[in-house]
Amino acid sequence: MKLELKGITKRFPGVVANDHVDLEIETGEILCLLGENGAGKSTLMNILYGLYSADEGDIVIDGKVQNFAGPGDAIAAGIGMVHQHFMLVPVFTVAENVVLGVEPMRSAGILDLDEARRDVEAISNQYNLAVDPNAVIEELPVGIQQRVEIIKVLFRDAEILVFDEPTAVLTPQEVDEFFKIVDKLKQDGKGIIFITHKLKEVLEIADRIAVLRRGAVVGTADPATATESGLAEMMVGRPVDLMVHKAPSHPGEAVLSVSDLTVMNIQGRKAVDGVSFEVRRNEIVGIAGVQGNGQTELVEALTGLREVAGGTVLIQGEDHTDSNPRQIHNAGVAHVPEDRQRSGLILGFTLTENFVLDSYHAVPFSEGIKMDWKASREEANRLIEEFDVRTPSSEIPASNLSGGNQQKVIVAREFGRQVDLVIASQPTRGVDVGSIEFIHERIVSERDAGSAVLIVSTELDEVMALSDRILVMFDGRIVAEKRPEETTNAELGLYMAGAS
Amino acid sequence: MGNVTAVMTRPTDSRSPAELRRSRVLAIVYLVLALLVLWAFGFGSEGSATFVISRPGDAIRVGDISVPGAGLAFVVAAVLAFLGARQWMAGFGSKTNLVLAIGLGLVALSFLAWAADGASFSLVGLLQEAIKRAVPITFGAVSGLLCERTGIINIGIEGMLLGGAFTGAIVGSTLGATAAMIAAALVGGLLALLLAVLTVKYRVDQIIAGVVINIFVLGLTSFYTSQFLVANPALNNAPIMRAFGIPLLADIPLIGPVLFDQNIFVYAMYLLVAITTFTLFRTRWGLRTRAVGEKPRAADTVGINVYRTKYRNVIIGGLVAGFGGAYFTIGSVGRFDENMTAGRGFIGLAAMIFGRWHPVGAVSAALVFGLADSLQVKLGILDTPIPSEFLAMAPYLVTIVVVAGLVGRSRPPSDYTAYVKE
Amino acid sequence: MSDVTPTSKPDQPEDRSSFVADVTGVGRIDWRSNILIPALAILSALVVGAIFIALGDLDTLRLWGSDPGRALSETFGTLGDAYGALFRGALGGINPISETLTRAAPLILAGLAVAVGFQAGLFNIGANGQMLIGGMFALVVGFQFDLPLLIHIPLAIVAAFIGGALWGAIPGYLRAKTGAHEVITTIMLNFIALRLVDYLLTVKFFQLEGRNDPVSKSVLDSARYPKLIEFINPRYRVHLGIIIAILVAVGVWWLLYRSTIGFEFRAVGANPDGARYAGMNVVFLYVAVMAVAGGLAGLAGGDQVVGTLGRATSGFSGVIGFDAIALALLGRSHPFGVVAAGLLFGGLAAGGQAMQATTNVGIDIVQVIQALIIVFIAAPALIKAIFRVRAEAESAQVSQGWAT
Amino acid sequence: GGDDTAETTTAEDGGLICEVTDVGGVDDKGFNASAWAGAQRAAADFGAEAKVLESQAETDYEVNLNSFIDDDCDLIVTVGFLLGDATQTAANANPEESFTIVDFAYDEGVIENNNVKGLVFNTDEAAFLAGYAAAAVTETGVVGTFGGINIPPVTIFMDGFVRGVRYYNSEKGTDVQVLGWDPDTQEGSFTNNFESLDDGRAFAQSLVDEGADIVMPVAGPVGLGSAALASELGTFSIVGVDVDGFEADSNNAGVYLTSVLKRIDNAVYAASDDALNGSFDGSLYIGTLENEGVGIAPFHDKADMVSSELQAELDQLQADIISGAVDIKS
Ligand SMILES: Nc1ncnc2c1ncn2[C@@H]1O[C@H](COP(=O)(O)OP(=O)(O)OP(=O)(O)O)[C@@H](O)[C@H]1O
Ligand SMILES: Nc1ncnc2c1ncn2[C@@H]1O[C@H](COP(=O)(O)OP(=O)(O)OP(=O)(O)O)[C@@H](O)[C@H]1O
Ligand SMILES: [Mg+2]
Ligand SMILES: [Mg+2]
Repeated sequence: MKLELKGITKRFPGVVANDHVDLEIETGEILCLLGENGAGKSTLMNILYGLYSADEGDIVIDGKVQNFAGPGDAIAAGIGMVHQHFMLVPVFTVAENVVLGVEPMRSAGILDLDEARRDVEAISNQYNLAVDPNAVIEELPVGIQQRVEIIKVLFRDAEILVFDEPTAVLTPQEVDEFFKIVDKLKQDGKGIIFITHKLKEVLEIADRIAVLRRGAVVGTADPATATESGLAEMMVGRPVDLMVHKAPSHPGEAVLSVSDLTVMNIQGRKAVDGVSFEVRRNEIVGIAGVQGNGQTELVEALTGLREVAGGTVLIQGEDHTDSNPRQIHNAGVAHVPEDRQRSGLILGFTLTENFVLDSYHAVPFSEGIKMDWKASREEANRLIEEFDVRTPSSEIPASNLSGGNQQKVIVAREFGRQVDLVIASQPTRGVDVGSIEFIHERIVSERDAGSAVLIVSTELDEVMALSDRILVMFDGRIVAEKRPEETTNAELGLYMAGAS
Repeated sequence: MGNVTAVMTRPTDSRSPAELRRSRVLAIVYLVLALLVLWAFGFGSEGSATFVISRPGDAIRVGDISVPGAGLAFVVAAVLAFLGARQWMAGFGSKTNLVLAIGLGLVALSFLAWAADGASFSLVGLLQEAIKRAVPITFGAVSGLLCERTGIINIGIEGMLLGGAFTGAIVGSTLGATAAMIAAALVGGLLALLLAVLTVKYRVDQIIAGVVINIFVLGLTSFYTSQFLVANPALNNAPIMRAFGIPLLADIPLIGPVLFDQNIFVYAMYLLVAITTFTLFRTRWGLRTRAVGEKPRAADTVGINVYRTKYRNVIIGGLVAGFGGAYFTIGSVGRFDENMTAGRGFIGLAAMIFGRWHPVGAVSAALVFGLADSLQVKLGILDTPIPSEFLAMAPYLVTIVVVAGLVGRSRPPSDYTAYVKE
Repeated sequence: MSDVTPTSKPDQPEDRSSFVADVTGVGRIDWRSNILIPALAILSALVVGAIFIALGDLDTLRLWGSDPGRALSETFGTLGDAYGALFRGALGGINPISETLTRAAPLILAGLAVAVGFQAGLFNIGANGQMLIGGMFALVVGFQFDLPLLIHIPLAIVAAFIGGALWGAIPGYLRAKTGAHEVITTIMLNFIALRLVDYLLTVKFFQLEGRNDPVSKSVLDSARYPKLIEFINPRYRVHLGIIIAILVAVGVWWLLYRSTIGFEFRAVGANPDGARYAGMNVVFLYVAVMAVAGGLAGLAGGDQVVGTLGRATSGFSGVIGFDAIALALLGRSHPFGVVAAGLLFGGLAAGGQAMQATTNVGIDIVQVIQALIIVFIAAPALIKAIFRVRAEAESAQVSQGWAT
Repeated sequence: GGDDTAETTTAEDGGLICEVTDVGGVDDKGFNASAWAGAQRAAADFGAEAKVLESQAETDYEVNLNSFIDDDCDLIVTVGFLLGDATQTAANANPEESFTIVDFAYDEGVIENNNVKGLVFNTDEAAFLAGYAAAAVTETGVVGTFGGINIPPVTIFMDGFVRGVRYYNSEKGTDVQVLGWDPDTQEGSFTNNFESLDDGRAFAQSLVDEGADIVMPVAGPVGLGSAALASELGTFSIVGVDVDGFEADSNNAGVYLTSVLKRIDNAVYAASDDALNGSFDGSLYIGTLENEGVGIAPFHDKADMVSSELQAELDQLQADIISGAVDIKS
């Protein structure tokens, strides 16, 4: 089967997301699609999958022009897609999610879930995708959820499979595992379109590479000859420094001391189990781990968002166990939260309002209960300038910014004042290489200015590049402490997977 | 009880601080209730209360139950004290809510025995009435959950009930009861279509759309009542659906008359709950409906038509509410009066949330309200020293206590933001 | 609105409070969405309302079969009379304007009570109950103390606020502490307040001396809101209440957009997780928001008791607390929007009264017209489609589902 | 009302009778409707016009009254104690205008110009008779009553009814029980509204469950719900209030044992007559058995339940009440 996209154009209000894109793929090959944030990769794939309709251009399969009214048509034409944000119903079981839309039936409208379970088992045996068909999605780790997505696509007999940033959330071992699956799919004659921001992976797996910028294809590359920096430049349009430059650290006294900390998760189970560590002045400590091993709860406990069940937290020697977020803020702590849209920002508020979100109660932004919007706006404009936030004004809602710029707003707010301790969760999640470079620089300069920095990230590369010291978390405990220069991604990956 | 013993043998208390706090609060509640029962009902009763559990004319007659109020109060107080102590020390784990419900039930029983001290009253009548009063609330709640399961909030239940009631009266008076039920359902469906168009097509805020439906229907039915019905009483004289016993089942003592000697709306309520429970959780329609509610984009990506699903379900919800509204006229009194639903739709909404968006939960919640309501009616004719205004508050107080105390945080099954397709 | 078109990504939550942006003092006012669309919405509502009025006139409807010409002229005659009376009753002279303002005052105050809730993500259906309790507080101050006017009136106002605030704080507290949804608890508290007032009116302390009727003692003159233009004609009822309502609206605006507390209210409404992250005390805020909302509704109750009526009777709040929901929606939860909507609804109420007095059209039609206005304003796409207006008006999103 | 709309009854310029209803509205099947019937009848008989304004809320009373004062009505009829204050104010401000108010009596000297005629009714006298009759015909030995709201105009019916039953018991040595009202504690069974017909059904059902076979609902249209239940079950009878239920509720005419009549219509008619014919005065009118302002309705379809002895006893009792030989207040 041969799939061609011809002259695809898609406009959103104010943006041309795809600009006359031509692309083709055949079964039995892996095409990698690269591009900075907002380049239009997901949009293009959504058009291919029938979710969006193109303003111009054609989708051609084996010479026939297709007319997709919705994903149903695309599925029927043999196209499957694993979305950047998983399209699973969290409260449904694996089997229910897999069969949704093409349900096996006993009789007139009555579901046959036994049949569904057998189908899931059959596919997971065939491709080594072990999952429990009865498990409820929201209780599964992301790695497994991704397997469910793949099973979903295979269950619909797709010939061409689209993967939108599938490796963003996986451990190195899971990535290896995933690449084996992809390879097997290719051997079985499936065509694969693979989107990622990780250039190393591209060179490892692609048969062909296409690069998008500002909605248009700016070039193709051959993985045999391409280099990481070459690809990065093609994506961003300027040379990018992929290395983090930092001087060796000279840690001072402990700013954060955590001892024997225990925290429960929402279900009331122990998420953090007797953890102890310190973060010192002029030091970056990175916490590595697969999502869901207690990092979220740890950070929430440290920043006053979650109740502590046992142990103590000292900040600059003062007891801040179970302090509230305000008290911790006032103790000189900056917090870049894990989920910027859920807690870091108030999307409907203007940038000014977001810039003073956690300091509005103090001079100069307010006096008594009277807000000083003038002072706030000045602060906002200062931060926009200093942190290069791309926005037409400080008075537009934060929801109007791109994800990378939203992240910059948070970083600017938190790093924009004098602090002693920085706690940053996933500081560069979903941010393109250009912005990553910038945020990493700022983190290092915070350290050099004398702050203690705690980074929590599921990106091993990021942890390796930034940290002076790395802690690996698994199942609520710290299972390893390493210095980056004395370990490797592979070794950390083993710890992250539970080996000790 | 297995896990309770397991908990008790553990050396340290495994309850989280939050759980522990809740446990302590509950324990204190139990103890306070125990004292209250002892003091108010234990020392306040002299004779016995007689609960009548069969009606004149029943095929199988069962003797009345006579309960000494004071004795019962002492027993209940002792049980409550025990529950309180147990709650304080170990908690009841996953059975906490169940135990609390039982505890409150015992308090209610003791209260009844005290209120009916030295008199008799009909338990059958009480329960039968409780079921009737639950009917419109259940229809409202199920209508609400059908909409909400596909991601549309239906605040307009009250209006749909009222529209159904009005239509039921007029069509019933002119074309008869069957036509009235159909027409009432259709009017509900029509109003739901309006809700769907406004929220899905024009993306009007869902609560605005619902509030509009309520105001609109209240205004329109009142306007046409004074404009037509007052002048033409013949248009407002609908037949009433009478109660009929289901053979055999109706002869079972207590249960028979309470559950199986009712009118068609009550039986329709049983069917509604059974059918919606089955279809929501066992059929393709249900799976797709819930998928659209929980995560519309996921449903869209597997080829389910999100908009069509929303339209269909909201309209079905409207049909249910419209039919339920006919209860007020042809199911009860045969005539329409302005604003005769008197807030039942909102209570249906409460029942839906309280019942956690599940048909069985909804009907249970409606029954709790129905029971409180029917108890209030009953207590007025027993000589209690409580002023009638306070008795009339009982159903609402019970709802608040139950929602705040028993249910806690309930998570809606839906993503209510307007779904936008490019 | 802003110059940048919102680009809501599919995987981002909808921006539900875009209208907040233009009131923090920045951005230009788009006359199309703020004036033209509402005006066209009112026009459309009147046209559709006319159809319902025509359908309610049985005699003329019968005439269509036999003499369509006369039927047409009669229909237009009826409509002309009805709408003419409506308009004259609302604006046609000093007394109509006085009536409109009298009726607008409690509507504005109760509308603010609902709007403040919306701004903080809480759906306050309980304005009616809060009005009743606030009114009773004002009543007691009004008949129990004998004070000079300049002390007595402010004291009654404060009492009304406190009464409503106490009643409003209950659902706030329950929501924050137990998660009990405020939609349920406020509805239930409405019923409870209604019964409570019924009961209190049977208690001697409240009852008018020498009578057993459920009518309260009258408020002393020193606590009654003075009438504003009584000197022209003692019948002109408009009193201090409307001035209080407008001042309160300005105060609420200041509170919401110029104070730290308002910033917290709006933050917790737009994103409770974000508010918690920012160090705000969400539990306290829920209680505070509902207390303020309840207090505002209490002022509306006070307006009835020490303003318009001078006493309390069973259910004296009428349906103002429910109209308030519509008002808050219509005013897009903005204090000044609520004032405008309150004046509109006050006019409709006064005009409706005049319409029933002079024509055969029942007053209930006013409610239908109100509902239609809200539909058309809430769905600007509809208006844009009908009249082919270009405007950047977006449909208002004020609520956020049941998210707990 | 029987006319096409309840708005106006037109005539030449023979005068104008105007009614302001309370929040119940003109079609409340209760005192607003009854007063309106009287006003319409008077207008028809004397070639005058009748007009009504409905009050939606408390705040409308003043406006409606003012609107009628501008219309130069010959008589303004206001209905219910809620209008007491507003009527007083209007009357004192407009000494030339004549008013009459239903169910309300002013204290001496309150009305400065003596231009308001209060119309009140000793309904307990008639209810006493109804109670006596109910006690005589009950087969279960239990009768019941319930009210709308616990207020004097409602409970006066219930007082009379219960005392009538008690009188029967003391005369005949029987033990007929009355459920739903205790005249001594002034507590009992109330729907707390005058709207929900479904409540009327439920409250009657509840009384029937406890054995009552005669029920007197004193709750305006709510009682229609009780009558609907009575006609469905066929096991109990209704005692109507205000107007003759047999005539007013033709759908369920057969269930009415009798009704406690409160002839608001007659009183309003008489006041209108006076006003139109120049003999209006502001004296208080008290409807009694004696002046036929109150009474009980014929037994109609239920006449076979009433023996001729009972009828004779009732006639005697009526005479004794009028003469004061029987004290209905104990
Ligand atoms: N539904 C939408 N409405 C408006 N604009 C949109 C919509 N979806 C995408 N866009 C815009 O189109 C452009 C392309 O977005 P797209 O999601 O395709 O980028 P991407 O290449 O997948 O980026 P990323 O690497 O962040 O996933 C962006 O500017 C985005 O803001
Ligand atoms: N998120 C929160 N959770 C619980 N309590 C809080 C929270 N925020 C503040 N408080 C408590 O409320 C009280 C007042 O807080 P407030 O915000 O006025 O203090 P503050 O702003 O930190 O003071 P300042 O900045 O002037 O030093 C304090 O006792 C604080 O502990
Ligand atoms: Mg993308
Ligand atoms: Mg992205």
